[in-house]
Amino acid sequence: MFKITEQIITGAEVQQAVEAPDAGAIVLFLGTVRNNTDGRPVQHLEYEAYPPMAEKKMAEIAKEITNKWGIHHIAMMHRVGKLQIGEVSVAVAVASPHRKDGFKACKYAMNRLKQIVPIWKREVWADGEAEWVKPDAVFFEQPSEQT
Amino acid sequence: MFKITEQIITGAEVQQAVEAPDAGAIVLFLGTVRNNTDGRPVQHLEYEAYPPMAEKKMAEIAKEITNKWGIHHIAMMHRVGKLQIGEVSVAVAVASPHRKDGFKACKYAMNRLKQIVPIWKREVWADGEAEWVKPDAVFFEQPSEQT
Amino acid sequence: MKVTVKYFAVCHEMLNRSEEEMQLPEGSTVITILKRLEEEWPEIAEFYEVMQMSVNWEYATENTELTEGDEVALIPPVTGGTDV
Amino acid sequence: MKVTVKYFAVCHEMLNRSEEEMQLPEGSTVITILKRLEEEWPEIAEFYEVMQMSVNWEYATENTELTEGDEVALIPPVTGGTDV
Repeated sequence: MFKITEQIITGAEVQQAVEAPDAGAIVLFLGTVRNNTDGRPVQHLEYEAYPPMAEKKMAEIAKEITNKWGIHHIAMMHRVGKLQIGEVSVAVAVASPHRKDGFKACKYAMNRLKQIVPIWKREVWADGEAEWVKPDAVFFEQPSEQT
Repeated sequence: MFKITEQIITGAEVQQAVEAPDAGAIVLFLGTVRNNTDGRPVQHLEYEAYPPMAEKKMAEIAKEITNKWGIHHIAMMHRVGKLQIGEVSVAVAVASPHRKDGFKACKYAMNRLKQIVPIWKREVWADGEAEWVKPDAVFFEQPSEQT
Repeated sequence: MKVTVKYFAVCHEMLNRSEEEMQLPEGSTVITILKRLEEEWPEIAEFYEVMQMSVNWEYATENTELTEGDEVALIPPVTGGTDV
Repeated sequence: MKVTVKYFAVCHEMLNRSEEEMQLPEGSTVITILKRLEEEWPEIAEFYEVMQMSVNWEYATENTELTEGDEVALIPPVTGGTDV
């Protein structure tokens, strides 16, 4: 399951999407909206995506994981629209025969998602200001990883 | 939350136990009962624990994690009694400010749980035989890590 | 030929539209679109260094050739997921 | 003095009981219990190498001293969690 959604994301749904009788290890990552960024109070977040391309890129990341670790049960979801503090913005689940690979694969999926999946975050601060978030320096130093 | 339970374990309850407004990364591990062990069909599993000591050791592992990574939101649960295929035997959740530490901490918790928490597994095979599982060789080679 | 061009996030905001159709001469590449946008929004040139383009949901280069009906997008640096 | 001794998993099965009270002489240590069990179940000696003991929910050694009311347990190699 690779999905951009305006609905609330729960850990349970990504978990269910990867459950399999032959895979005894499920590793799940959930990113939630924090009440501050570097100490500055956040009112809420807004995410925008290019849905068809985002879902295509998620599926490509899953394919990379299958090639690297032989893992076949992978789910990725990302929320768009207005998100309140504490809500889940991104969820990744991986079910694998071995837990070590599961941890590696889940971490890898998150790293790649931040590199190549076309989704953008806008921070709306408690003081009313708002801005599209600029990526961290690493992004600019490694543009080749995006293509 | 550090708990030995006879009830069904869900990912949602360990997730809820660690959710915090200052921790934007939740890493969850779920171990489920597979339908086979090394190809031999499993009918069901039975887990026995020494509950007060098991919960004490889980809390000690959490303390180790706090010391290593400054992570404070940790939950560990382990089921006992008879478990059917696909049911969750163990769940670990970690909420942290940084996802890399969250992955490390969750993995560490699972490794330590298998080393020092007094819980035992009995496999009941599809052919009717049953036996208490012996730990793998690594256990015998590193007895000092248990104390 | 006619292509659709999509604008997201900061591009959407600066250009004040989320997509448009463009009529391009045969043989156009991605750079044809970039040049045209530069006339309307000169500052965009500064962003080209960090911005990417896609054609039909796949990352493209300036020299990627376009054909009738293509869906092109300006992809500002992505910041999805979580910052933790 | 009186202590409680608990048996789990394979020990529970071999000794056919999950716990018992033992009356021990003053100055007893964990090894006093192990010796007493060996009389009933000679094969247990082979397991001592891999088995651990606990006193009041904490891993102990053979030389850990016991006092009235202690809860002692034989801890076979633990196999909790998951085998994946």
